[in-house]
Amino acid sequence: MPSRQFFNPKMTSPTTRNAIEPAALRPEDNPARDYKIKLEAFEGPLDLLLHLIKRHEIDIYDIPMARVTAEYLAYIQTMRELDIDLAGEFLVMAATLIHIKSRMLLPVDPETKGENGEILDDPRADLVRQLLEHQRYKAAAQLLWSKHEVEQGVFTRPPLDQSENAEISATVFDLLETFKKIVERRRERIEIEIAREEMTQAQKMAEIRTLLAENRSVNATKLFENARSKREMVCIFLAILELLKETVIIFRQERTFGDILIERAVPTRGDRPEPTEATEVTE
Amino acid sequence: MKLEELKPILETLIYVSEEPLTVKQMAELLEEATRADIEIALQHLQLEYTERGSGLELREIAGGWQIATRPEYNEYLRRYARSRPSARLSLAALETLAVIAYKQPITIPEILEIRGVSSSSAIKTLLDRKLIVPQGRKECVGRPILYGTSKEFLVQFGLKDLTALPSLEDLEDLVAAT
Amino acid sequence: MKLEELKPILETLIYVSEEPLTVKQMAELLEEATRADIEIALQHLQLEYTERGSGLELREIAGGWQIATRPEYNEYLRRYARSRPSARLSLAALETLAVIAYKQPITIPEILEIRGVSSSSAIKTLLDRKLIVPQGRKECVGRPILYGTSKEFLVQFGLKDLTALPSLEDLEDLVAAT
Repeated sequence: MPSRQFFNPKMTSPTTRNAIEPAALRPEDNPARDYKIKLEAFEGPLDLLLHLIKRHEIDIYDIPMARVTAEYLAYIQTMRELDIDLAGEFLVMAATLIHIKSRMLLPVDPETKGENGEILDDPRADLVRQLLEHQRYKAAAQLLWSKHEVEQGVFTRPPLDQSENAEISATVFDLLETFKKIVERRRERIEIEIAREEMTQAQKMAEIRTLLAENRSVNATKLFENARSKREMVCIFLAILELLKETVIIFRQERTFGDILIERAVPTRGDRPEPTEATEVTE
Repeated sequence: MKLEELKPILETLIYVSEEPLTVKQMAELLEEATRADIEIALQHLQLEYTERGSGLELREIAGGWQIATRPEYNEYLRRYARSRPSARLSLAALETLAVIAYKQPITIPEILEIRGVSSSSAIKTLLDRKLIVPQGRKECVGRPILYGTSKEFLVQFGLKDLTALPSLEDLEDLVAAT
Repeated sequence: MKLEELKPILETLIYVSEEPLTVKQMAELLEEATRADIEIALQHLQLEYTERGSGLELREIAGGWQIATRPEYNEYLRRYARSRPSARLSLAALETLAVIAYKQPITIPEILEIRGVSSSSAIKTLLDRKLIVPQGRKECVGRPILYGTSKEFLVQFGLKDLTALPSLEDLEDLVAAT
């Protein structure tokens, strides 16, 4: 950016500023509602600034900081009053504007003046560069939009092969997304399995209690033999262990290597089990 | 509507149509033209395709009109079909490839465990397409083969090396700020 | 191979190809023809399409060749094809795309810096629509992903290649004119 495009910031001297600010604080007599409609259209702080600059036909290379800052702050204030969610970027820009404005009030260091008296390190330089760049990309977006519109009217041959087993043209992000989905699916699957197993173990405990309420003893081997799956066997095993722990049942073996029988535990005096749900069933 | 105006319109309509387009359909789309107009325009258009020695032809088929390649060029079409690059994958293959890419080196049982479904045919596809390669064996029961992605995988997905694969954090970075 | 033989062959190949076909691909399919032969034949063919006032055109897009309808016939086509479901891009997405198109490869923090607002959701949209693709990582702290425009971007915006975009200086004039 050639520095000669920046001018001496005299026009923002305190006297000039005072003349402008009161007006700027109430930029228009429009009711607050008008702001809302406009404000929502601003993509960000740069957009809002560009709007202010255009509306007042300000020379972008010589922005009157006091006036623009005041207007910018007035907009922000209105946004707040209207409870519009204010992106953090708007506040950052407000701080930047105030900072630039205050720097411009400082006397200019003669060292930083060029041959023709122009300011070499104009505090606005960065902002102007940003605004210009933003403007260019807005134009580029406009251009892309119109190209896209034209392309919407261009049609090509429909796919000849519309088979069911359509293949996907994949990118690395598809790989990542797919992987993420698989991991989530797996987590859900495991949770379901755990839930199912817990339910089954509880069911098996209830079944054994019912059997013992009806019979004096139950043949453990038979219980396992009747299991329909490995998982069910595991559940029965866990159920028996749990009932043993709760001393609801005892094991009895009539002879070595004989079948193991499950019987109700008879609570002995002084060694009475906790009054659990299980004891209620056995009694 | 004049013949010269009608011809290009009919040509585009037939071109974009998935099924042979009937004269009746064309007449409905173009209130400005009669069925007779359309018939004549189609005859002209068909003749033009033939006369300019195009590789394509306008032909009447199954009661409708369509643009198709001339049979005499089938040999070249076969060549084309054989040459098709293949970064295109079925969903099963894509899923399996994703698991291998992120968990390599990995065995088939481990892939099964993660995907929850058998992946053998997908693995075959991926091996055929040279997207994955065996990378030795795992020192455990059965010594199953370990698979990893190939150089071809990097080429097809435009990756410099495996560290260029986007990570779950990269994805979160994207979502986080929104 | 003679020009007159080559033209219809190229026409059929381009017709059957689902994606714009590059001269390189054509040359690989036709050992009988040099790349220069192919280039010349394509120029002739393109001119023929224009001269006979076809509703179709042979055009160069995304680095390849494609047969497509001419934009001026979109009215009739929209009636028939009920226009492709074209979810329009938001202004934020378009602006982000513009920054990426001109500054690629570029990282998310750099985009934020230029646009002055967070662009993550726009980037997510662009990735979903496959208009941009990751292009490796920047060798700096955090090794952030670099993004660039995709082939699909060129296709959807009717661009031959990235040089078909007007320069930023030309854009300056565009701004001045508005």
